[in-house]
Amino acid sequence: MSEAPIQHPPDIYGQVLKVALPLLVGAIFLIVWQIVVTTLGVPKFVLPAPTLIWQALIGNFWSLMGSLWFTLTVTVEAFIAAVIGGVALAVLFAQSRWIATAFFPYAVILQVTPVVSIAPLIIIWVGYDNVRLALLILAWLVAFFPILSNTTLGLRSTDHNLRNLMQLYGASRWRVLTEIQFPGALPFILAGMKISGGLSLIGAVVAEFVAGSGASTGLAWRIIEAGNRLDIPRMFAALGLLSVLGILIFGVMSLIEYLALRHWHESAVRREN
Amino acid sequence: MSEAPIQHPPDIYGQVLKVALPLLVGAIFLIVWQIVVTTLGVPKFVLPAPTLIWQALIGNFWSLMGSLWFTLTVTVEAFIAAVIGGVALAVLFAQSRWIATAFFPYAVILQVTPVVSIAPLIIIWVGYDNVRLALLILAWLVAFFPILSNTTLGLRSTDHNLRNLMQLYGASRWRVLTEIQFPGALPFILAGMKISGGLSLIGAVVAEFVAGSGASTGLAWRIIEAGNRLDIPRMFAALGLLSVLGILIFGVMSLIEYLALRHWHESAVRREN
Amino acid sequence: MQMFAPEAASASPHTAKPIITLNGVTKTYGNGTTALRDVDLAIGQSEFVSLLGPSGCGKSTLLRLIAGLGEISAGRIDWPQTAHTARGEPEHDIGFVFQEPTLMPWATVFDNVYLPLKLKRMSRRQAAPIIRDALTKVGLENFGKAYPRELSGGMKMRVSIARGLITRPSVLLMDEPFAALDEITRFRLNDDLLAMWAGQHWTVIFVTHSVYESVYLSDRIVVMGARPGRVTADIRIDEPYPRSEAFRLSSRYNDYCRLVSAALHETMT
Amino acid sequence: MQMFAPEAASASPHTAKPIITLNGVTKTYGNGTTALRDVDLAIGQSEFVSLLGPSGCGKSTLLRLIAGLGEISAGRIDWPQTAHTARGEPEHDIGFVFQEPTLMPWATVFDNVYLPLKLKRMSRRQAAPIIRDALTKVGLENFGKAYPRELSGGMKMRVSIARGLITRPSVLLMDEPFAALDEITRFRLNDDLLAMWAGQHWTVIFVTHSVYESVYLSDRIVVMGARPGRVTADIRIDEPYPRSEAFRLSSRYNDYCRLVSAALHETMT
Amino acid sequence: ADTKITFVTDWKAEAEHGGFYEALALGLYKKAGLDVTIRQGGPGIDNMQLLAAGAVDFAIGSNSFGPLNLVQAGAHVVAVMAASQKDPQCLMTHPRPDIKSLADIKGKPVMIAAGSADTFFLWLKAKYGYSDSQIRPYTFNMAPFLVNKNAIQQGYISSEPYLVEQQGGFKPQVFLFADAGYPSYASLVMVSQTMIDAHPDVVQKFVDASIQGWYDYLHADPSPADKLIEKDDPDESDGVIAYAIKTMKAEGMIEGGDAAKLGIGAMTDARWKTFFDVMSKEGVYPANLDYKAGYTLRFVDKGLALAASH
Ligand SMILES: Nc1ncnc2c1ncn2[C@@H]1O[C@H](COP(=O)(O)OP(=O)(O)OP(=O)(O)O)[C@@H](O)[C@H]1O
Ligand SMILES: Nc1ncnc2c1ncn2[C@@H]1O[C@H](COP(=O)(O)OP(=O)(O)OP(=O)(O)O)[C@@H](O)[C@H]1O
Ligand SMILES: [Mg+2]
Ligand SMILES: [Mg+2]
Repeated sequence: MSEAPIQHPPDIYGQVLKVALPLLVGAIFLIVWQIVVTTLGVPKFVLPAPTLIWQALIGNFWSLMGSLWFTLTVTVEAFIAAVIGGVALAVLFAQSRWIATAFFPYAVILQVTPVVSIAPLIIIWVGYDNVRLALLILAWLVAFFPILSNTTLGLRSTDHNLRNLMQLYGASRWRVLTEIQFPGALPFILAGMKISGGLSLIGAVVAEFVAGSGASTGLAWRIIEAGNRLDIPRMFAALGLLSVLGILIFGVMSLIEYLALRHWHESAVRREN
Repeated sequence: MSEAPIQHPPDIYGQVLKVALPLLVGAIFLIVWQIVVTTLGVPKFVLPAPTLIWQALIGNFWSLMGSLWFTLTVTVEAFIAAVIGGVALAVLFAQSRWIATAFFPYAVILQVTPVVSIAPLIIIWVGYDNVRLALLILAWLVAFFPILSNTTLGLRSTDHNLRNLMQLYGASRWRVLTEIQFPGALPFILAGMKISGGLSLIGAVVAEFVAGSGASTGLAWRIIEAGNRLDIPRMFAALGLLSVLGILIFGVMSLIEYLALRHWHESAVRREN
Repeated sequence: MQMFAPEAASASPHTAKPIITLNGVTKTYGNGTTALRDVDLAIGQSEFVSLLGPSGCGKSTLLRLIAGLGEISAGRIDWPQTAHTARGEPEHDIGFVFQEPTLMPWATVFDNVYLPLKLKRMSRRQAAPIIRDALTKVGLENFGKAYPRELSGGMKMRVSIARGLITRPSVLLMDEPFAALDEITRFRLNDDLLAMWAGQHWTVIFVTHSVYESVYLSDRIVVMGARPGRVTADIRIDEPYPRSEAFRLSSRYNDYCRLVSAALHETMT
Repeated sequence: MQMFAPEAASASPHTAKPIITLNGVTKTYGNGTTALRDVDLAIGQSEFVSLLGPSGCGKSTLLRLIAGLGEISAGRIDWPQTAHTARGEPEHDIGFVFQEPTLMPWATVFDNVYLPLKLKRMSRRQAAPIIRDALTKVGLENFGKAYPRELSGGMKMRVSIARGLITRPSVLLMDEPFAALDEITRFRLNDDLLAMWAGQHWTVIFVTHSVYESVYLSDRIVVMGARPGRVTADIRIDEPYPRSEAFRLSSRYNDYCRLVSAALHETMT
Repeated sequence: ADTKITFVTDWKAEAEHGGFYEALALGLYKKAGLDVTIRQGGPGIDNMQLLAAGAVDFAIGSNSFGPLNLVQAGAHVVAVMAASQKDPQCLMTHPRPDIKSLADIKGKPVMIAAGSADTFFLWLKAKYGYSDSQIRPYTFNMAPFLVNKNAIQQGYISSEPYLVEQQGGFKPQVFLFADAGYPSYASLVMVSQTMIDAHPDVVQKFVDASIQGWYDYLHADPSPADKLIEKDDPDESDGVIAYAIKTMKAEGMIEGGDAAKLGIGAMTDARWKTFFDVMSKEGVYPANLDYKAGYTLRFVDKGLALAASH
């Protein structure tokens, strides 16, 4: 029984197409948009043409980039906090059905409470000089639930034979968690993170809408400002940057998912029969 | 080989506890809240005592109920639309990796575009007398992504041997979908629905915040209004109703999940070894 | 009792009217493992062929390729007698019992067995007696309402067998179907299978690790060698059907078994 | 060659120094299936016990209960010689090869086999030669980097066997470990297992459907009857170890096989 | 048949819209041959965008920025009447000795709503040297203001001070921008240029009836309007409305300033120029902006319904 060693070649061709194809669709979409807007003469207050948006983007490039950076940092921090918080809570809930039963409804309350109405409380609580912290908390609130929910399901879905095996080896809860439950729950956790990535971004933006001030100058601020001035092309430029950021985050999450699951999970494995 | 027929007894005791336990925790929580607020003398416009909130609830019962009903209907409609839209899109994406690759980024754009900034566009688009439709669209936008994302993962995770089996039987795509992929994806879809249930609610509320006019009088309006008037107990009464609604939706989703999965999925089955 | 060199296999006078022919079939998986190399084989109409070989030699791979699951890296597989559908796909009526039970965990035993009939648009009511019959044959008449997770390993496999046979396919591919069963049940199912095969003119390709079982059941035994898998021996069991316990006790049976064992031994050293 | 009535089992003079005793063990699953009823059994220290019985009779259930997996509905299982941990749990050192491979799909073959050692806090570097050794024993020395989905059914089972043996547990429970393997590999692993058992004074409980295998391996065969599962025969194989191919060819071997077959037949009718 | 007009306000029904409701309630529009429907605004109704997009023809603009923003954006919408001469926007503080005027607030944290940083705050920057680093978030909830004795926040003179007295139990210091010369109008009636070009008579009738409505609301019985307001927004209590009317009268918001001579709704070129000069100096608008395209005096300043007392 001798054999060439096992090797796992990457699928570079597929990876390139994964980027090129949506770009192509995007280009077609923009062209159609441009044509429709110009031929129908849609007023730019309703829907500005892509060329106008592009001009606005170039014209305000650096201020928009600064705002993008601000929003990005809040997003990333909120996302990391959401992942840590969601997974930690899910781990706690997975330890006992009773804890989960007793406290899950409260996680739901956190999810369904509109940030706009608890923003004042949080501002009082962190002090109104700590706007950034307030934004982080609010964005976290928006983003953490999908991770909690999906991770809980994932941890509960552990192959029960593998759990038995761990029990036989006298493994501690912690080891069961790290060796079996966590890797097994990975597809679920990553799916949750894919959802939460976008929600962190939207959370950072909404938080800035409801609790932002002149000191915080993220994309939300640009959108409000442009909206107030009825500079709709600039607003769309900011929205476009937001979309690009969202797709970027999604792309990164998809890549992580692919790397983590490609060797074993049905959803990522390239099947040969 | 004769045997007592297979029977599947329900676990009533566990079901009762599932309701009683969080209620108990809730009661303790409220009592602690009451004591803290009264002993520390927290002003009622910062954090009103539960008794005050209760009075506000009773005092404004019918107007709050009317708002609750309004928000509930928008939520339910948006949720149903999100489930249908999310699953349908996921099914489309599952038909071909290329379609998924090309269009998934655009689903992400829909997710990360802040409703507040496209609210005016949608109002213009649906005609500004159709505020309710605008609310629906906005709430849908908030809610559909988790279902899309989870369902896509679920459909891709189908046991590949079962797919082979279907192929052998010459089953059509549609039958593969309904007989194998869909039931297999159910745990993922239901997890997505659990997330989206809450998001539909928050979406309905946020939509009302950003696109509501005098004609829409859901809970969001009560919250804004009470907030503006600094009638914080009333605001908390509205928030409380929102939480109750959220928990209710979550409870219903959990029940559906339990009923659908209890016989077979690791996450719901009561293991006997 | 004859033994053919593998390259003579397709030319064998016994392999009349081939229903499936494999020519130079090679299968290399994406990770570089060559599971099959240059396999030539012709399966005759209504033959009962057993496939024997060391674990990991490519038996399952071969069976899957024959069924049209997965792509062939080189060579070709033909079904010379089979009509093609409008879409150009061969229109054969294959039953496959996978090596693993491959049940739908969300469906009851009844529904799992019902699946192939459902796909043929047979109503539940029409199907019920057929399914009950099949379940009784595999000793699971009381487990129609059970879910797969409530079954023992052998019981799951029996459900899979019942499902594989329920459509009475003209070509039956079975991958170690009886490995998880006790001897008594196994013998009974062996006989049932033989009876069905004889009655319906099926073509059966049957993977097993049991030399005894292969000799008892088949009129031809193909022995495969380890990776990369290839055919190393092709042994005809020239014994009349129906076969019975008497054959099992005969010395010819023992001779055959020894012959096959020897071929197997040879292939592994 | 002796045959005990089941009720005499625990009183048998041969079952000296029991390491595990079962008294009136009954197991009823939540759906109403009684898998075991009133099972009395005593497993002696260093015994090699084979468990035979029809598919679905409760062999796997019994093994799991002995291992402490799942709750007993009635009766009790004791480990009279075993120390207890501070938390009151018996501190035995069990190896278990499940009926299904039960591998971690996200881990390579190497990492799957490493798991038990990792849990004992052995470093990867320390473990590597041990694991390589174990993989070579089951013929998978080239597959350390493969993932379970890239293996054949029998290969997966061999990984599971390697994992079960790697800690050299003092009590080894094996549930049809060799069912998916070809005869040659099976025989080799049979001999390996016997050698390890003899060298280390293990206690082995071994579920199999092969009468031949059980006679070759064990010094005691327990036959179980169908649902609700109970012990119907307890047969001692009074043959010296080490056993070899010579024993397989002896007439005593055949006599034992016939005896066990008969006991199995009886239990099923 | 009567000309159908939909008139969108800038918030839910409140006393600040009283004159329009009065005109509707008393049938003044009807008498002028107009079939007016008043639509309440709300948090999500952006009148400027609705006007710019041509989705509505008549709407209220909250301040003088609206028309100029529209001009800058290239939309053809014109302010035809300023219902309120004074913007009710103000800053509030707790009673404290160190702040006696808006100038004293320079350098201190101020809670400002997201949308306000590029409206009146620009004027505060220009006039008093405030800076962006002073801005703290205001979410239309006054709890943070009430609990923090050092807090300063924005407000509407006709509503927030009232709530502070009611809920906080103290009388805040109020600094009305208008008193310090803030040149913005408020409650501007804005109409699309196409409407003005096609039906100037309709616009004139609407303005005239609205002026009469305002006069009646302040000098006759306000209850017909109040009933409509309470019907549209049941939460609007009598106390709030009464306080608002009192404030509007006391501050001369509707009838003070130019309106005292020119009649309710008055606008002047001078006032618009002042506003534009301040804001263009701040860099809000380019100096060459044709700000005059944002308003017209054609329909007002006719001395209509001047109070007998004046
Ligand atoms: N999906 C796969 N990816 C990569 N290699 C595979 C895959 N499936 C099987 N193989 C390899 O192909 C070879 C043949 O596998 P196959 O399953 O056909 O063996 P088999 O003869 O059925 O063995 P067994 O008797 O153990 O079931 C093995 O070496 C295996 O490692
Ligand atoms: N989780 C479960 N829930 C309900 N019934 C079960 C469960 N597991 C096993 N059973 C039932 O218990 C009985 C014994 O099962 P067990 O797996 O112990 O059989 P076995 O002797 O190992 O059979 P095999 O040889 O087929 O593996 C069977 O009738 C089975 O249906
Ligand atoms: Mg195989
Ligand atoms: Mg078993």
